[in-house]
This record gives sequence, C-alpha cells and structure tokens, in this order.
Amino acid sequence: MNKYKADVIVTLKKGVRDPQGTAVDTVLRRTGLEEDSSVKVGKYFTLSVSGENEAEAKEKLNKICEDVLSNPILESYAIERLKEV
Amino acid sequence: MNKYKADVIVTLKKGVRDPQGTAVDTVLRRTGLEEDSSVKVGKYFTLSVSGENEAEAKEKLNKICEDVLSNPILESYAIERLKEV
Amino acid sequence: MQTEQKIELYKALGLTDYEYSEIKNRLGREPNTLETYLFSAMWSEHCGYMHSRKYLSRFPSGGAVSHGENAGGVQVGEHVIVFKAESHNHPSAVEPFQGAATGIGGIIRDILAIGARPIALLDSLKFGKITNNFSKHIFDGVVNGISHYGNCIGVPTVAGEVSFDESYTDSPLVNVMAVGIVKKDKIRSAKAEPNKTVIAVGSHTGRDGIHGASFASKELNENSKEDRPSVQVGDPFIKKVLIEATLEILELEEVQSCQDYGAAGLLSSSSEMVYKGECGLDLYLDRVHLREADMQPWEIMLSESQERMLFIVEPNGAEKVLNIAKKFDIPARVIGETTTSNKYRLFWHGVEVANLPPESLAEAPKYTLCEEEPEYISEYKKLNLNRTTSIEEAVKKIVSDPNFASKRWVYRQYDHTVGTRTSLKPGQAGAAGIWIHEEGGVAGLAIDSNGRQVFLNPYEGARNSVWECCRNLISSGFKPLGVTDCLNYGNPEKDEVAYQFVKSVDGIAQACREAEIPVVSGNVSFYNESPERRVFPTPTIGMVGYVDSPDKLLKTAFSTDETVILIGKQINDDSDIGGSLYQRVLYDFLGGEVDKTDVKLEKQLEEIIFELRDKKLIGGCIDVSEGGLFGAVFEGIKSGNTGFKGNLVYSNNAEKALFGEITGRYIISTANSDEVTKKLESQQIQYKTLGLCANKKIEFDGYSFNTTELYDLYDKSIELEMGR
Amino acid sequence: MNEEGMIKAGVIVFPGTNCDIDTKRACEFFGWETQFIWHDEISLDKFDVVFLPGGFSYGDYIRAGRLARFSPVVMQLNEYIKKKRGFVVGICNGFQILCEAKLLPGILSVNDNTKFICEEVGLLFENGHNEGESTSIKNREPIKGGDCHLPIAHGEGRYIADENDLRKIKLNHMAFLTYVNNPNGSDENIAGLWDRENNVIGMMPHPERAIFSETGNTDGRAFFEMLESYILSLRGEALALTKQSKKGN
Ligand SMILES: Nc1ncnc2c1ncn2[C@@H]1O[C@H](COP(=O)(O)OP(=O)(O)O)[C@@H](O)[C@H]1O
Ligand SMILES: [Mg+2]
Repeated sequence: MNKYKADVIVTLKKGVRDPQGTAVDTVLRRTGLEEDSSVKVGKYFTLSVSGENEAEAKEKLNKICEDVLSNPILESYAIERLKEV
Repeated sequence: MNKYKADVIVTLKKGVRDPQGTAVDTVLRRTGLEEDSSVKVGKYFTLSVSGENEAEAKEKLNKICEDVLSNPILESYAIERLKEV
Repeated sequence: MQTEQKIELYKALGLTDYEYSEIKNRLGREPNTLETYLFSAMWSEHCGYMHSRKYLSRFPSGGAVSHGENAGGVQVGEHVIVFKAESHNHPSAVEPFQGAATGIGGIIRDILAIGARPIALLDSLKFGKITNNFSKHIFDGVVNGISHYGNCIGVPTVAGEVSFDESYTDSPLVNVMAVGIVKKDKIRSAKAEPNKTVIAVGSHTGRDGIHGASFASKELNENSKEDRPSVQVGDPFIKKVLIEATLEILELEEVQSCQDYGAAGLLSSSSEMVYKGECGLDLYLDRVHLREADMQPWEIMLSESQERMLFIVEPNGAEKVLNIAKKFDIPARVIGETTTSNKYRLFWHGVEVANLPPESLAEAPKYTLCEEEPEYISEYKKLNLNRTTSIEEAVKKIVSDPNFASKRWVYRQYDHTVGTRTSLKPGQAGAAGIWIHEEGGVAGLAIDSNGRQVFLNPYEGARNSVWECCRNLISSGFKPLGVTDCLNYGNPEKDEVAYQFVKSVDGIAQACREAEIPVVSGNVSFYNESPERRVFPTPTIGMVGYVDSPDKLLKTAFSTDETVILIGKQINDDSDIGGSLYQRVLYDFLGGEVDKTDVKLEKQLEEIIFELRDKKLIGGCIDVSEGGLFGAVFEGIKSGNTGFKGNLVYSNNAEKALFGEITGRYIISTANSDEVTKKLESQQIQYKTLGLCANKKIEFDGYSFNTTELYDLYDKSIELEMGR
Repeated sequence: MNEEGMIKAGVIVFPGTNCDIDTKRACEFFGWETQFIWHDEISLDKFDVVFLPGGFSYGDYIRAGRLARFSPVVMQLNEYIKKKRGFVVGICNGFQILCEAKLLPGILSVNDNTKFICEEVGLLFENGHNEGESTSIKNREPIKGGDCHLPIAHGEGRYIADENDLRKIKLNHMAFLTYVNNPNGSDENIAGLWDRENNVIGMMPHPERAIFSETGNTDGRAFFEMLESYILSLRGEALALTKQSKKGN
C-alpha cells in the first residue's frame, strides 16, 4: 500500500447563492478596499489516502469528495497536486 | 484601471489544532473510507480587484488577505493564479 | 406544433388533463406559456392544498388571528402569541443542512409577516434508524442546519422531539414551529387594498428552488445547458437584518400589509394578497432585483430565493420604506401597484405577459379522498406480542434507545437561551417555558407526534397526539390555549394514505373540540414515500399554553425523600397498549389496538394537577408517554439526580406494566404524600403510590439497577453514535 | 442617584447582532440609562460603558468577528479607550470582535468538538487586583469557583493565544473568568479577559442572560454590579483628576 497526498478545492456551483461572498463584498466596499470584488468562498482541504497506485488513490479521493467533503447538489470539487508521499 | 482575478488559499499555521480536520478524519474512519487521512481544513476564495498593474493588484490583495480573509495569528495565506481579466 | 408543445408543457409541469381543462374553463381561453407555469405552481399540492383543503376546514377555528393569515395566534392580555408549524421534509432529504436551515427561515417569515417578533422555535424531527449511515448523515446535517440558522437569527430553539424509526429512512421528516409576539393592535393582515404601491424588500431573486418547474424545463428547453440546482440556500445573517428591518417598516402607518415569499415565491405571495383583498395587481417583473441578469419571467415568479418580503404601502409611504431598507443595507424596489381591476397582470419590459383573475390562481381544485378502511388496519389490530425479554436487559435497551435517551446532543447545539426569555429549558420539563415579560406570565410550548399510534388507528392515534401534547403543557403548569399542526403523510392518491389522512384530521378536530382549543394554523406535507417505504402517518401537533406567573411552573425533577405517585389510569392485563415504543425497540413489533383518551378523566387530571401545584404540593411532575411508567419515573429521578425504591409492576405482564403506553397518566413527586393522597381520594381520582426517591439505586419489584450505569447509558447513547 | 449620576451605557448594534435587546434590558435592570448605538455611528463619548453584545455580526462569515471590526464604531473604540473615557465590554461575539480588532490579545477559534455549544457552565470569577494597585473597592468579595454559573452559547469560543500573550495575561491578571470544566478547549481555561490598564473586558459567557429570576439564573448580576462599582470609581478618579488640573491652573 502506498500513501498519496492531495489538495481538494470545493466551490459552489454556478448560480448558487454565496452568502459569505456577498458579506465580504459588502465589507470590502464599505471599507473602500475594493469596489467590485465578486468574492466567492469555497473550502480547501489537504488530505492523504492509501492505495495501490495513483489511479486507486484518485478513485478513493473522488468518493471522499462526493460523499464527505462536498455536496454534489450545490458544490463542485477539484482534486489537485495528487502525489505519492 | 485594469481588473485582476486571483485565488486565495487560507490555511491554519503549523502547530494550530484543527478540530474540523479531526472531525473529517473521524467520519472517514467511521465510514471506512480511509483509515489515516490527516485532513487539514482551510478556506478558498476567488475574487477580483482593480489596479493599474499587477504589482498594485498584488499589494491590494495582500492587504485584503491580511485584514479580511485571514487572521495572521492563526492562519497563513497564499495568492495564486493572479491574472488580468 | 404550438399546441403540441403546450400539451407537453402542462404535463411536464405536473398538471393533469382535468386540471388543464379546468384552467381553460376558468379563463375561457388557453393559458399562455408563462400562465401555464403560474398555474402549475399555484395548483401544486404545496401551494394549492388540493388534496387536503376540503378536510382541513373540519378543524375548530378560533384564536385571536383569523384563518387565512400567515399564522394564527392566541391572546394573552394585550398581546397575541402567534405561532405556526411547517414542514421542510423533501428539501432536507436532498440537502439536510440547507433544507433544515431554510425551513427555519420560512417559518420565521410567516410569523414576521403578521408583524410579530419571533421569540422561539421548536423542531420535530424523524429519521431512519440512527445506526444507518445515511440517516446519521441526514440527522447530523439537519441539526446543524437548524443550529446554524436559528442561532444566527437570535431566536432560541427551546423544545422539540427527535425519533428514529425505519419508516422514516427514505423520507425523513423535518417539522419546525415558530412562535412570535405582537401587540394586538399592531397585527398586520395579508390582505391587499387597491391603489397601493408594492415593494419587494430583501435578497436578490435568483434561480433557487424553482421546483418541479425547473426540472420540467430541462427537458423542454434546449437552451438550458447548465444543470441548475433547485436547492435553496439560506442566509441567516441577512434574515436577521431583514427581521429588524421588517419590524421597523411595519411601524410605519403607511404600510397596509405584508406577506412573506414562501413556496412559489413572488407568485404566491402577490397573488394571495390580492385574492384575499379582492383587488387587482400590476407587477413589473423587469424591476425585480435579480441575482442573475438573464432570468426569465417564469423564473422570477417561481424563484424560492430566501430572505425576501413583500409590502403593500400607501404610495406616499414608499420612500420611507426604501429608506429603512437602505439603513439596513438591504435591497428594495418598487415593483408594482394594486388596482381596482380584479386582474392579476404581469408586465415584462412594457409588455403584458400574463393576465389572470386572481381567484383562478388561488382557488385550486379541491379533491375528495377515498375514506375506505384499508385492510392493514384490522390485520394489525389482531397481531399479538408473545415474546418477553429479561427485565434487566429490557430496561437497559429502553434507556439507551435513541428514541428515549437524552437529546442533549441535539439541544446543546441550539442556542436555547438567547432572548433572555427561557424559563423552562430543554430537558427541564415536558414543555418549554418562554417568559412573556410584557404580560408577566410564561408561555408554554410543546410539539409532539406519534406515528406508530396513528398508523395503527388514525383516528384515535391522532386524537391521542393532541391530548399527549396537552399533557406535556399541563405537566409543566400551563393551560393549553391553541394548536398548530403539521400533517406528514405518503401519497394521498393512494387509498391507504387517504384514509390515514382523513381519519387523523377527524381525530385532531375531535380532540381540539374536546379540549376546547382552536387550531390556529398548520401545514400539510404529502408524498413522503419512496418505492420501498412510506412514512407512518405523522400528524405533528404544536401547542401553546400559558400560565400567569413563573412561580406556577412545574419541572420534571424529583428530589430525594419525596414520594412518587401515579395519578390517573393504571395498566391492567386488558389495557390496549398498541404502538408502545418498547415493542418496536425490543421486538421490532407493531400491532394491537391503541388506548383511547378518556376526556372526562383528562379534564379531572388537569384540574387536580393545577390544584396541587397551587397548594405547592408538587415536587416534580411528568406525564407518562414513551417508555411507559418506568420511563416516566426514570426521567423524574434522572432529572433530579436521585434514585427510586418502590413498586411499578401491577399486572401479570411485567413488560407491559413497566413500558406499556396508555393515555391519562401523570406521575408526581411530593414531600407531602398524605395531603396529596387525601386530596386525590376526596375527589375520587385514581392514583397509586409507587415508592420513594432514594439515592444511588433504582429498585422495584425485586429488580435492582445502579443509577450511575443507567444514567450513563441514557446520557451518552446519541453522543456515542454521533460523536461529541 | 440623580439623573446626572446615572450610569450611561451604550449597546453597539451591528448587522447580525442578536443580544442587543437582552444586554439593554440587563443594563436597565440596574437602572442604567441605556441606548443602542448603530454600528455606523462614531460618537461614544457620552457613555460610561460601551457593550459589544453577542450575536453573529456579518453572519460571522469567514471568521467570527472578523468582518465587524471594520465598522466605523469599532474604529472609534480605540479613541474611546485611549481617552480612558469608560469601559468596553465585549460579550461572546463582542469578545471575538475585540480580539479580531486586537483590542485584546489572542483569538477565538472553532470549539474543540466543532459544534455550537449552548449550556450553563461553572466559572471562576476573579475580581482581583494587581499588586500595588490602588483598590478603591475593597469590600467586594470575589465569587469563588463553581459558585458562578453562566450560560454560554457559541460555536467559536476556543480561546487561543501564543506563549507571549499567555505570559502577559498571567502577569497582568487578565484572565478574570475561567471555566471549571473547559467546554471548548480554550487555552488555560480562559473564558474572559480583562485588560485592566485600558478597561477593556471580553468574555464568552453571557452574564446579561442571567439577570432575571424568571429565567432561573441570576448569577450574571455579580458581573454588572462589579462593573458598576468600577465605573463609579473610574468616575471618581476622573473627577479628582479634573479637580487637580483645575487647581494646577
Ligand atoms: N429536536 C429537538 N430540539 C430541541 N429540543 C429537543 C429536541 N428533541 C428533544 N428536545 C428536548 O429534549 C427534552 C426531552 O425530549 P423528549 O424525550 O422528546 O421529551 P418528552 O419525552 O418529555 O416528550 C425536551 O425538553 C425536549 O424539548
Ligand atoms: Mg420522550
């Protein structure tokens, strides 16, 4: 069994309301830091999984992303920097 | 004035306890998805700022990151994929 | 070609042939595409109550706010306590966190629309078995969603119930109830008057929750490439600001009425207002503030984006409303005006795109349901439970069953003290107490349901649910004043479900008449079933009561050295105990006949409990429900952190005696047992002295338990499953 | 007490604040003249004490308290503190804002169990003084450990500080409120801090929810009573100071 590490980025799907982003926009506007920032807020995870090979690790990560780290109805995810450690 | 877009990743500093990560670890173990996942939870933002040039945009982003998107006591941030739009 | 497409459309949108021809009849023409969308939404079960409306009129009405408003209420001095329950079952099954959160958001808006400040929330939750991973996920998400939203808006969640049963595995039930307070003369009606300005206040309208419609459109509209989620996302922060802004706006004299955006958003809020006010409306959809610029009229009308309110204002007051919104940093736009025309008209960039009589939308057809008794009723009645377990094992299984065990894991996540009104907290009594400092007394709040009993006997089971809720209030010292309900069933087009629904409505109506309390508001949720499973018919009863002084509250806790007395019915060998929790927990058994409420006895008991209370003769008080006699004694001593020594088994079947559930029972603890029993005897009320509260042990009829062990099982059961 | 002598309290209201009314009612229970201060306002001078009440300012989005610290009124707090005009008291979300605004050391982060916690907790309430500090209110007995129970209700209440700050906190007796049974994983069981130099107080528990017997807990009164006596003594000092400076003229 090998161990793999990856980053996962979870973001809201298009058209889904982003209350956090809206609140940050408001504050940036009020403080004069930026007029039009269109902030979108997502989640960022780093984690490791075990697997025989990269393909298996990837598959496992996909399952983890779909089942635990994101809600596929509202969010999409991307797996990045997958590598053996 | 030009408009620049960037991604910002905010992560907990080393040594800071990450209860949310631990909670995900527990779920992954309980559901049998992964024994040893060492999840770390961070935040992910995309936003845009205006500026005369990239250096100015970068400076503005740094300020936004320090003042709003992260707390330097606890978190570090990284600006990625900065580009003009 | 044209017509063919239209046929496709109405069918795809869920309208039946009959409904479509009815629409044509009423209009005297074919509806256009937009109008077809409008009808499909207003004539959906959710908005139109087509399968239930006919039956809901059987409930006794009354209370301080009339029917037809957003929520009902009961009067307490110069104030009205407004309350309503609502379900958010289907959204919670898909996205538990947002589903439950927006459920809270929705019910709060109803209270707000009356002009009342929301002061408390309750939740009734039903999931599949807690050991099932999917159910766990839904349970966790729902509690988290309620916690997130309710805590943020600063309304305490003070009571509720949680149960786990296989029947709810595929269709969890998430019912929430909100309570508000308003001065009687400040109540706002949802009826619009003509020649007023219509103002939309709150969040931008986006493509959230455009239900069946968006689904259907996917098949029809080739242009829609993006798969748009139909889940609504709540923003409790904006909601909290909207609450404050709305209450400030409603202080303006110029504001005539107010309506929240519920199901079918702008469409239902605006059309119902003009329908109730018997006037007309011109709406300019291009003026609505949008989150996505390319939204179409039907999307704007049907969007269920959260955190929006609609105000009807004297034209000269519009500016004031807009200014208040501005102060709170909330978008607001004038989007139309009411007219004398009795026409509901929509405009899009200067063009009239819909023109309908308001009543054609609002008065959806009413269906009559089949009331024939399904076979299962008599079959289940005949079933007999012939197995037994050792009492030691049974006791441990019951106290650690998540249906019976402590719900601290849940209510610890809810802010239940914000508002500084909470006189009785979760876990302290059968009902929550909310201090009405405006009047000096305390309002009692409870929510209850019993799907197992209603399944076995829809009429008596539902009737029992109402009385059970009454006992929750009475055992905490409150006089019941009014009822709200949330009726959860499977598909009403199936005869079995139709029967369950109609009979339980009758049962609730009968109980409310017997108890002399009105049903002031309510909600219906059908189609809670999957191909594999259907939920138990689950009418959830929410109730509000009142007591004029905080000194008259009763808590559950029994104290050491007090005598424990059962007041009311006693179980004997012939008692009907169908639907008892222990049968389901120990044997997965459901069957037999359910007990019937004895109205005369219930009223006697209420009187005697209050009399004993006023004479300060009651230490702790609890009504006997799930877990039976043993369960009630256990909760009393656990709450007071003491023990028990006495007798509980008074029939040949020890399990039945200990855990069997019948109506009409309270248990009290008292330091003056002589005086209490004298009183009970003089009024010829059935009672039984059960024993004494004593430390460390629970001993009855030869059985002995260590309290530490049992209390630990009770406290940690849900935590162990769910994590700290 | 005559009108002028009345304590004047201000309760700041941010968008999303939800303990504003509770805090005002508590102040009024003690006879203080109390006003709401909308977060856009910037004049604080008339108040003897300014409360930053609990709630979810700006939804607590990103981090609790992070977005609120940009409100004009928070910017103004620096001024108010520098002038030693009066007390600043942050409760729950207010404590979070004070830390985010660096008006108190350290930071509040997600509870150890990652969940919101609402319950009554036992607290040690220390009304101590720095050694050598002139103590104008000697008669007030500190309430001893476990005696004091207050409600908590927060999702981000785990107090964290680096070693330096923790040392400073100890040295200056800042941790005036500590948990008996730490519910959220806070460093050193810290539930509340008091910067005695600048009269800034922050605490996670809610004393304002424990004032009225109708809600079954009156332990919060001790905090308000203590605050009252400190405010009065601060006034005395200020009065003495003005007299002195007048004499000097
Ligand atoms: N979902 C919930 N939300 C808030 N409080 C709850 C919830 N479920 C249970 N509670 C509280 O936990 C306590 C015990 O609940 P339960 O065992 O259902 O009460 P009872 O058996 O007295 O009807 C009550 O105070 C109740 O209000
Ligand atoms: Mg129970």
